[in-house]
Amino acid sequence: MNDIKEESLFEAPPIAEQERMVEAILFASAGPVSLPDMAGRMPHGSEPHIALQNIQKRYLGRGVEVVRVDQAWAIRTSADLAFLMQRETVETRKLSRAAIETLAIIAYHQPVTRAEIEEIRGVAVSRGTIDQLLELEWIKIGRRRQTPGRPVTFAVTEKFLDHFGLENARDLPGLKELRAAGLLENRPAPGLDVLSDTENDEGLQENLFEDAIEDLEDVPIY
Amino acid sequence: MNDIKEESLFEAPPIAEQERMVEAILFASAGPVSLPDMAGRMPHGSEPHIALQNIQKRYLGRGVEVVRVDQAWAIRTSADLAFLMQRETVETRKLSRAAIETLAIIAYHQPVTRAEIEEIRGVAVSRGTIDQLLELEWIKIGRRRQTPGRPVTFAVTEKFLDHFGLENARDLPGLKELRAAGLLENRPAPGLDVLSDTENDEGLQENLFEDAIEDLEDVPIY
Amino acid sequence: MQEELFESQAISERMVSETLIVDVDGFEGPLDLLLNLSRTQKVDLRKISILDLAVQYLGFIETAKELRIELAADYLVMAAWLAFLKSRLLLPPDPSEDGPSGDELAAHLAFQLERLQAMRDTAAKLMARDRLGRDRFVRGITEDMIRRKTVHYTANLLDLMQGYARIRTKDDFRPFVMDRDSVFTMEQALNRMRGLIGFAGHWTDLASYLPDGWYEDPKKRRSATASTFAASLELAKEGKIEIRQEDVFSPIKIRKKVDRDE
Repeated sequence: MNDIKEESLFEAPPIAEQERMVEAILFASAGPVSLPDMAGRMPHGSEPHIALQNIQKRYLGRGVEVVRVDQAWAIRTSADLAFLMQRETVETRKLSRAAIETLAIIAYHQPVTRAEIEEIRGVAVSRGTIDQLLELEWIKIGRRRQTPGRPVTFAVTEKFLDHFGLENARDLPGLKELRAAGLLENRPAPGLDVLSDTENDEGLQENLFEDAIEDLEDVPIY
Repeated sequence: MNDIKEESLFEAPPIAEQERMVEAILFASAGPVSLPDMAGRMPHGSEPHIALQNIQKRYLGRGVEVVRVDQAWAIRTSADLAFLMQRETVETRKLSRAAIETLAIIAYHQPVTRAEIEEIRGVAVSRGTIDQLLELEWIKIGRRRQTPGRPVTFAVTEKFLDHFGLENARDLPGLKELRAAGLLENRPAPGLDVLSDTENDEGLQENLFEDAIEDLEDVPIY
Repeated sequence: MQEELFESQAISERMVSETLIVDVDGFEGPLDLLLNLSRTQKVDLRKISILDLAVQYLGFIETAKELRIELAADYLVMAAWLAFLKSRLLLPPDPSEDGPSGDELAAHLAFQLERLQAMRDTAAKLMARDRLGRDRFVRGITEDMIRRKTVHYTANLLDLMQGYARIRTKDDFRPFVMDRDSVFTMEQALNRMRGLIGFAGHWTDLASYLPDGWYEDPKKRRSATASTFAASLELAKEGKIEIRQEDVFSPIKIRKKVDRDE
């Protein structure tokens, strides 16, 4: 190797050697390199354009290719292999309890405002929980309630129905059914019964999913 | 190309295609890439070690080389072309004589405690020396020695091997000769048990290049 | 570096023979100094005369003392040890004496010197290798791997119904469960105070006796304050503590009642 270097002071190194040089220069440079730049770095008399052509051919169909960028040259990953440069991981996580409860309330009481959700749950609903459900596209923002402050309401989506295997939200089991299925403690507090069952089953059911019906003219009476 | 990707869900891509992928991965990374890492990025069923062997042959005598660094692989420019690269040369802070000696002692005696380094050099090792080597990421803190005081040990890193162009710690220049001459032994001073405790001796010999030995057993040599 | 300082043997030889230009700063400890002195012997380190070396070292230290150069302690420790070694090597071995022989000690020192020299040689070899960033180069244009993480959240109809049922039954339970989360009973307060009162030699604010975690929530604080106060009255009645309030609404303070007060 040393011989070549010393000889090169007088005559250009063999073209195979020049190819090696161009290869190394293109590999190690932080940006594209122009031909004059290459020539300036290579021994006197070198012809980087010929070496470059050879290298370009050599890399044809390989995992990387020699590409022209403006007036300069660079080695780049072949476009079809770009997928190797990203890693996609999929993780399955159980929805948090807060999110499940919020979703359930929206499903049973839609269209429902955030304040109403909080009243039913008895705790504040974090912005993150709502965002998460929106992101999952299981809930959507419905129209605003015609009450002071005009709060937005939430309702479930088609995607929600798909995911939970429901034809429509009316298919959700009512409180009576939940109780019959043993999912509700069979010890209703006095007074609560009226509120939850009767209203839910009739008054609420009527207005329920009004958004889905897109009955925009009708202002619900709440 | 798309066909190949889709098929790959069911069977590994042809070896020529795998070669392209390994090539692209190695070109894209500045640091060495391990086989499991490659396999993780390539389609299921790929065998990067075979592809790698082919690629290594393909680049033999070229301007860049495929080199092994411990359990990982990287592409580096050929050392004989260094004269082309003045521009890329990174000026490393000149290491002090103490740092160089300490580095060599850690490399040849690893895992080694600070007390052992001091025993060999006959002088205290300053905090700054160790810090400098740690900062360069040429040495790392290994596990503690199971002797009184449970001192930490030091060992060299993959980055050290990469920097000095070593496949693994067994390739250190003159290692065999030094070992044969008994110069890597931690020989206790006669009658001076306090200075170099005999317990150290046992632990050291046992742990010496244990990693390298493990490698030998577990991993095929490519 | 040291190599340059002692490039040729001639220089180091002169150093020793010409009553020495003592420069301890140039050496990295006594072992380094010994290694440099050993170069004057022009022999393989394995065949070195430790006795000669000890004499040279002691001579060096002697000169340094004459020149009133302050020597680090480890140089003097080494000098003392070499003086001891010298006597062992010169005198015929005493069979009644325990411990390693002079030859054993000398052999070990020779080993240490050889080992240090070996490490220096390999260090030089190591640094002379084709190094990354100087002789071999990494890829200039790198492509970082982009990591994209997709999280799938799952929930089924049962989760949903159970969730809803949980909310609806939460209220149902209220009348049946005594909610005592925020109540700190007087028994609890009394137990706590009895444990702590032994340490209260000085007047201390009663509020500082509230248990940890009962400050933030107003409900809890109220309950804890009331029970702690009641407990303090109880303790005062028992004659265990004294209690005082300097002014209306000012902090109530208590302290242990000491015998001499009675």
